[in-house]
Amino acid sequence: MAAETSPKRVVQPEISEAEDGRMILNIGPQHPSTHGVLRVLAKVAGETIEEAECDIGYLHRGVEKLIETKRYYQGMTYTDRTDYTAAPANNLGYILAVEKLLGIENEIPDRAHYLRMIVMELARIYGHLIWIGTHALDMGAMSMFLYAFREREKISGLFEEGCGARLTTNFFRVGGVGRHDDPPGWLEHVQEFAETFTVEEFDTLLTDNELYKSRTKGVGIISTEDAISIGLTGPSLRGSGVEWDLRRHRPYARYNEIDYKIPVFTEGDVYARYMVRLNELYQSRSMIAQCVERARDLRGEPANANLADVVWPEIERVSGWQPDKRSGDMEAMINHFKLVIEGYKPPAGDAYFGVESPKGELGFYFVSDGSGIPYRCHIRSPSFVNLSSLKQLVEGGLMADLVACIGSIDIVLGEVDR
Amino acid sequence: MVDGWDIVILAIKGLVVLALLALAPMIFVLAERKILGRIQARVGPNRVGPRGYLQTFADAMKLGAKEDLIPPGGDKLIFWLAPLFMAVPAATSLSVLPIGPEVEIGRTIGLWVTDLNVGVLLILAMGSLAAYGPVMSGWSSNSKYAHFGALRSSAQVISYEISLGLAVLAVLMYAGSFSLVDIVNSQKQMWHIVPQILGFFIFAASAVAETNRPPFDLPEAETEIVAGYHVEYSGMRWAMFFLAEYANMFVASMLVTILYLGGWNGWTIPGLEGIMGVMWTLLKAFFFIFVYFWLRAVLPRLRYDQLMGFCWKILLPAGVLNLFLVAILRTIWS
Amino acid sequence: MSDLACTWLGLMATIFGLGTVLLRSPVHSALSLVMVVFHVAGLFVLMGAGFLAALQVIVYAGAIIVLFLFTMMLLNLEQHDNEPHMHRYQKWLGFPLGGALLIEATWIALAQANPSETLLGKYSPERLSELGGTAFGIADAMFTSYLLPFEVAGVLLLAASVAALSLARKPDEDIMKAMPDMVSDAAGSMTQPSVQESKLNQSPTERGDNH
Amino acid sequence: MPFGTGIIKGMAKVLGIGSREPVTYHYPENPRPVAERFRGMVGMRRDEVTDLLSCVGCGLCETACPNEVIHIDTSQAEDGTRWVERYEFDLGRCIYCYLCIEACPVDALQVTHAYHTLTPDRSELVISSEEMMEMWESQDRFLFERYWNE
Amino acid sequence: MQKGMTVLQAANSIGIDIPTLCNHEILDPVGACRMCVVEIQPGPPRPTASCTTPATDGMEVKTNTDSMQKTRRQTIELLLQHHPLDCPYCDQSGTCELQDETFGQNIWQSPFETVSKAFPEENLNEVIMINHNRCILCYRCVRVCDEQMGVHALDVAERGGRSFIVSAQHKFMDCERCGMCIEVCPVGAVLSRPFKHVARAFQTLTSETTCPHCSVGCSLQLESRKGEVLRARARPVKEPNRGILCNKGFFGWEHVNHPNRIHAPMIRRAGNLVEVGWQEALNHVAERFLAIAELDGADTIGAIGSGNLTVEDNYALQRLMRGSIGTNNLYLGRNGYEVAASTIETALGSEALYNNQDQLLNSDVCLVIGGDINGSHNVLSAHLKSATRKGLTRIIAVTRVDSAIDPFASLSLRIKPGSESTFLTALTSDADEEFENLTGITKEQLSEVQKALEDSTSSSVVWDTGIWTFGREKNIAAAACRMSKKFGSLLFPLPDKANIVGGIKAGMAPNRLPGGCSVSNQHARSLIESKWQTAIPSEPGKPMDDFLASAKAIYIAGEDIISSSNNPAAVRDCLDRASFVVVQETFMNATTEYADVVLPGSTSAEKTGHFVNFEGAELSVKAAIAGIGKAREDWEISARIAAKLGADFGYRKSVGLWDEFTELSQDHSVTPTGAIPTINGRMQIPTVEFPYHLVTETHLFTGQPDLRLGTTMHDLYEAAAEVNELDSHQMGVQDGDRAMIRTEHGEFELPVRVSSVVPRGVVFIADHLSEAPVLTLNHNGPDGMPVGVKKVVVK
Repeated sequence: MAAETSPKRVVQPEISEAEDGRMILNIGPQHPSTHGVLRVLAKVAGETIEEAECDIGYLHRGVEKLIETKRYYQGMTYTDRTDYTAAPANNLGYILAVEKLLGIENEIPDRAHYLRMIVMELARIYGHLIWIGTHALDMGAMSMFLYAFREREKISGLFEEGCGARLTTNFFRVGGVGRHDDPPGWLEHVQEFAETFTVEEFDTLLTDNELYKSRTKGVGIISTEDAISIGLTGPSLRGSGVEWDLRRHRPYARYNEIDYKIPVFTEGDVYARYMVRLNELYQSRSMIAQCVERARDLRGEPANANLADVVWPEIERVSGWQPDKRSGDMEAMINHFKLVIEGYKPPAGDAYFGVESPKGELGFYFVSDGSGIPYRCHIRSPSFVNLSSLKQLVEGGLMADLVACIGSIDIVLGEVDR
Repeated sequence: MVDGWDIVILAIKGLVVLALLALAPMIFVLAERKILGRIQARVGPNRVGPRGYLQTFADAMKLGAKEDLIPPGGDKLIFWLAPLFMAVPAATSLSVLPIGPEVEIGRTIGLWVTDLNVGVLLILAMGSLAAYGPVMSGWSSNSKYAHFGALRSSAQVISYEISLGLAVLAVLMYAGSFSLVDIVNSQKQMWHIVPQILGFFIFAASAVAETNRPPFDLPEAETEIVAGYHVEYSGMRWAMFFLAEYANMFVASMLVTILYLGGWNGWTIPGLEGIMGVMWTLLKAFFFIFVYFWLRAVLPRLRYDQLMGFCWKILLPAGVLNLFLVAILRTIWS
Repeated sequence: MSDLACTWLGLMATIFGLGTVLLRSPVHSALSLVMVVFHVAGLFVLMGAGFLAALQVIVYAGAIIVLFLFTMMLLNLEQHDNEPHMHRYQKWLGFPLGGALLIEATWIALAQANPSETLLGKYSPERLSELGGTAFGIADAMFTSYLLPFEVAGVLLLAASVAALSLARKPDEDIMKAMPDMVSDAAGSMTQPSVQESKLNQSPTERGDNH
Repeated sequence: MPFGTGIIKGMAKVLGIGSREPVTYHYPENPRPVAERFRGMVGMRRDEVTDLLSCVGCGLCETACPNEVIHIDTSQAEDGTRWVERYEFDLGRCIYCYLCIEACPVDALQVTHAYHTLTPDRSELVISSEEMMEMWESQDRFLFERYWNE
Repeated sequence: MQKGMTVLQAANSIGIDIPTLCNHEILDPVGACRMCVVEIQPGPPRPTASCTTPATDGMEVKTNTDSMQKTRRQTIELLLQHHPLDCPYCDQSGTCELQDETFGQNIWQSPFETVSKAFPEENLNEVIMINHNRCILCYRCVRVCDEQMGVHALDVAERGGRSFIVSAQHKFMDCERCGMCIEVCPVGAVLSRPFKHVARAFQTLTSETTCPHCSVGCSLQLESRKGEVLRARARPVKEPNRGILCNKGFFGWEHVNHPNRIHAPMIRRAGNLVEVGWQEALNHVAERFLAIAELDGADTIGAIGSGNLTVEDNYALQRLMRGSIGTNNLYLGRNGYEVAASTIETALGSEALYNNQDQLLNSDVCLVIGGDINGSHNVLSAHLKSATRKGLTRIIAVTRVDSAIDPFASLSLRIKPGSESTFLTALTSDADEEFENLTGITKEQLSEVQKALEDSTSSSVVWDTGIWTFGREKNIAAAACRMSKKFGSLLFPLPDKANIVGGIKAGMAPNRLPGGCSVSNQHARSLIESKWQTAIPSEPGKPMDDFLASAKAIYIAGEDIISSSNNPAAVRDCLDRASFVVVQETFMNATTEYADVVLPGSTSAEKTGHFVNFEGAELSVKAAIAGIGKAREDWEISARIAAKLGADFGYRKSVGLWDEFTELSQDHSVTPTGAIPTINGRMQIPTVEFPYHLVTETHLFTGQPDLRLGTTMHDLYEAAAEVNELDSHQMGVQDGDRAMIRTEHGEFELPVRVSSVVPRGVVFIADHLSEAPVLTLNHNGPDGMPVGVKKVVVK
């Protein structure tokens, strides 16, 4: 039969060339420096951008809706793919929100927390490195990109060693870290990385570089008030002089038990945001070292909570299964089965949990109807909020500033569109 | 008078220039990729041929085999002509560059195709013609990015032409001739860089800008306007832009060598002046080309207004100042 | 050989000259003009005036016609196709004036016993080689016998460019609106100090940054 | 600091980095060694006793998979036992989350270190249990070698 | 809290969950598993099973104390001690109640050393098997078979810890194959053989729908996966079936994904049906209809719907015909129910037609007349048995062959086929002399029935209208009406298809508009006309036979009118003569051979709509899978053709049609005239040549012809002429011999089976079997015909 023709809804950009004869330049969605498939419609007068408008949605995959069709443990695989530059940070946000929903926050063993923090801070470095690399590349300094990736590879290697995946980690499990307990030697390798990670290189190459400074200082200024009213979080907010860091101000895991500083710069320009991130690299490096020490002290303790209705049983107890002889544990088998096919069922209710991802406050909001599948999932993605400041940043600036500004707010389109 | 040998020698020289035009970019591209790779903690091309040395040949073949796209809505004739306007001036410039002293092989042969008495001017003229390629290609592509690139490029070329000219003028004052051979010969005692260090930097900066190379690569700034004026080109036509860029780089490097670094003047083994001269010239030129790569590896790009400001507010006054100083020096010393 | 070259160059210059006038696309016309300049430069070279040829290319082809092209491309002249190309009296003035020019030239050519000598003036090749090349010849002429006209011309040009700038700066001029700042940038962005530009001056001086 | 020192420092630094060994791995002749936990393509254990599939077709992997990668059809064998008629694994859809391996109650699905999915034909990415067992046995270069040498 | 509730029910009613294993909502409590233990104050200080303890006032019940939890955990741990590690391939895992309880009790590790039992799996019959290792001895299967189905095919052997479930008969369990034991089993002990290892229960999609097999309209869940219907389950517990199913509902779904389904539209070209695209087929149909309507008049066009289609399907078809083409020639196939219904309506009014099942089960006397409703409406029969068991009603079974309800009947009589109306008439008036001869029932027995009816405060008459289709449906309806007048009996004519009632209500009759109003009703017509924006003819359509004889274009949806006709040759002639025949079907059949266009319709598992059952209750049908191949829902096809004819219904989902239907259905209380037609025609007496009566009924293991193509149903019952053992001697045939079945109108060959349920003088041939074309035997309906059986000697 004839295919039903549904009326096509085309969203027209608000600005057009017809009005006053100014040229509209389509920057993106396929453009080298839009960090994905962002499309910026810029009304330009010569090189000056008079008006800019973002058009997003080119990478929309309906992650929230997908999560709403999957059991809780499956949903996490999609969070790897929102902010793919720092997947473990998303994993952690997801896991913590689900744990809050289940009401088991206090059951998580210390060691799991420290392992999570190690991975989280590695992810922060991971995310900031790709930011520094691409931002510098946008500015034309191409070597930075490769140096950043060189360091990033090492972290990829650490992720791979820890959980098996380099990019889309799916690292943690509700109740702990699942099977991804630290393998032998991993903590030592992390320690080694923390000792050899050379932030100073980036410092030398960009911080003092006159050309870089001239490109970034005084460009894309966003005032403290504007930053707060837009809802900026993370380094973008701290670059505008607000000391706000969820790790400190709404502590989770064991962040209140280690020492670190929160870098804050007041200028609110691209350079200040760069300096915040650069300093966070130093901070994360020292945090990793501290966490590794704690995790080592806790060796031998469990890394998963002892909750039969949430944590998957050890596979050895299940897979002792043989068709003829009975060596597995029936109870473990049944728990395993129920956990796989139905998943844990949080009580009806809702929970929000925000973590400090490399890009800002990454929050997961769940509504549970008591079944094994979330009734509603919402992701408060920092990139999306940060992107909404772009208009303010670039209007009145030059084309080249646009590139610097897009870079400076650190967006990942996977997270913006979700 | 002109005899048969002269024609043969001229033909050989012409062939050498043609070969240079074709080969130098290939070598430079490979060198650039290798050097950049090494600087960036990687190895660069390493697949085609031994250690990747034939990579550019493979690329050239690939480009030759690619489809030649002509964007709709553009001016086909001009789109077709634009790459020629890029490549021909570059090739012409090559023909007046002397790469070594006169040598005696049965007869006296200058290691240059032709020694024009207005050689410097010819190169400047060709350099100013380089504005046509971007303008024509950018306009005929019917693309906004290409248009941006074209405007940026021609503005940049015209502007930096002036500071370049001012710097060259100072050298000409010293050398007292437009002929490149004469200029080199005038540096037997002292390279021009010594009295004209300011002029050298002005010339070097302007040369980088003239060739649209980082950190002055605004016309083709990849992260801003994608590829600038040649964004719509493909295949061999694009290769001609590419070729012209590297040929221009070579010309600029040679020019720096000839104007400031004494050309083939340098320590030489008696009897081998010719070879040593060529070696010195190329060595100096290659060093300058290496500096090109080096800059590309490290520096962020300038912003457009900063670029123009740099030219008009710093280089131009400095050029005038340099001219003034050189004039005084010249007057005093002579 | 040189006769052949001369004929060829002259012929091509004429053809491209006609093209300049007759081609419908202004961009093509401008490019034809560039070709005319080249061929005329070639004629100069044939006459031994290499310096002049180079200057011709640098100044006309490299700067002036580029600006022509520039303006044409930016103004999108295609839309003026329907308008009459000529001024009302242009046609009626053009033919007589062109005819007068032709007659003049013919008259000069025929009136002199040795026309080439007349055309060469006082700077014959021998004289030029004596001076050390066409550059010296021109310099000699410019800074000795024609100093005053040269300086006057310089002052006039300066005045004209200042006038052009002040005209172009008029904010309510329609054409300025349609034309991006690029043109004035090309003409020299010093005329247009912007907020961003001032930062370039700051950054070098502001070396000891507060971070 | 005078103007340009930052640039010069940077240029010097870059030369310093350039003087070190490159970090490149020459893939594929000399690929990067992978960690023990590396999540490559999913393999399947061959049962030591029966020399057959060790999968019992319980469908847990199919259920746990968030991306509908696995398709299992089962039926009754003649003796009434469960018979896995078809086990298909679509590598083209796989996101390597390894939930299937965690879900397998009989350890039939196995970690392999194979990660080359080089093929000109998408349908070749749908691999059967036979190929999965082959992959588990050979551990690497499964789809890759087929096309690399051509 | 109602009186008589147990503690468990009381707790559940106020939302307190007490875990149970052996308890099931459709079964009586037994207290076998001890999962539901609670502490009761005042009372003995021990855990008490809440499922068997009646709730009383002042009871203080603690359900979740530590000691109770511990008891439950231990119960499960003990159950799991012997449980095999079968979860990976047990068909029940995912829906297993033992798993649920274990998981719910948060048991982490087994405290005992585990010991496996190693009984082999045992096949009880063709469809049911049992795995004793997994059994937790809750006796649900035994109880459901006994209590609900009244079959008692399962029992418990041995005692205590060694007890296990066995077939009550022999090793082979020859039961009704209703599958309820599979359904209620909490673990994977009693298993369905067709479903075994086919799919995992947790991967299937379920949809709640209504069974299409008979007019009870059982509510059930269909489980499907990857577009394939895998099995049915009797949940949730709902009217009208109250959580039980018969074998048709449970196993009769294999027709949905049968490979012989029609997958694409076809047009006959040069004598062959050629697959075409939908647009082409629909355009062709619309063009041809238009052309014929113009040439021969709309009166020569008509449509035949089916009781297998939903209300929406029939409604859409009649709207297409009435609205877009302008004809009232609409029929619902061979429709005995319609005759019976209009007889009752005229005599007693329309309220008398639809009575609630509850009224039937609670009436003092329930007279089951004629056909074996255990075969045709098994769930209703099970409910009757269950009600008898509880003492709610008394069954008087007056059937032609032995029936499974006989053991539950207080009086069970065998009646000669065709004499049912005589018997019923005799109940209300005096019996004449021929009575005993005709019916085979003595006058004493008759007066016993009369007495029982007279003594009762309420009584019901149940009969199956499918078995008297050709002419006698009016007689029995008239006789039943008289009974109703005399004894106040409620009448339960049971239609022979799931949605006959709905089909008539949808307006699929030549003289009725949607809702049941007469076509000549001006008010109803104008209402419909204003809704449809078109005029509809005011004249009723022709009778079906007249129409067929003069038809130029026929649209047949879901009905094999040749096989279901009493005169197939005549119908064949008619179809041959008609210039354009559209058949909308799911399977190729005799009628499709005459089709010019075949359109792939869908089965009830693929569509959404409503059925109306014998009670007049509207039951929703929901699609479990998308249409097979290019098959579309039948209403959609009609709607598309209407759109091609220029009148778009404007609905994308069937719910729009349903709303329109309910909006247009007018109350049409027919004033009863009280006129009961007289009974005419008598049963035919056997002769020497044809000495037996032929009985053709719906057997338990047969169903609607196109719904029984699946292998399971087909294998259960092989076509045969069932005869009494004594008769077989007389005929000179033995079990398994092939015999020629003859009447004066026709004959065919069939194997003979000696059966204990068939009384003397009767040859039983199940209806709806393609191997046994019983309809060819008589123009006026084969039922009760004198028939001869002669052994075929194989040469």
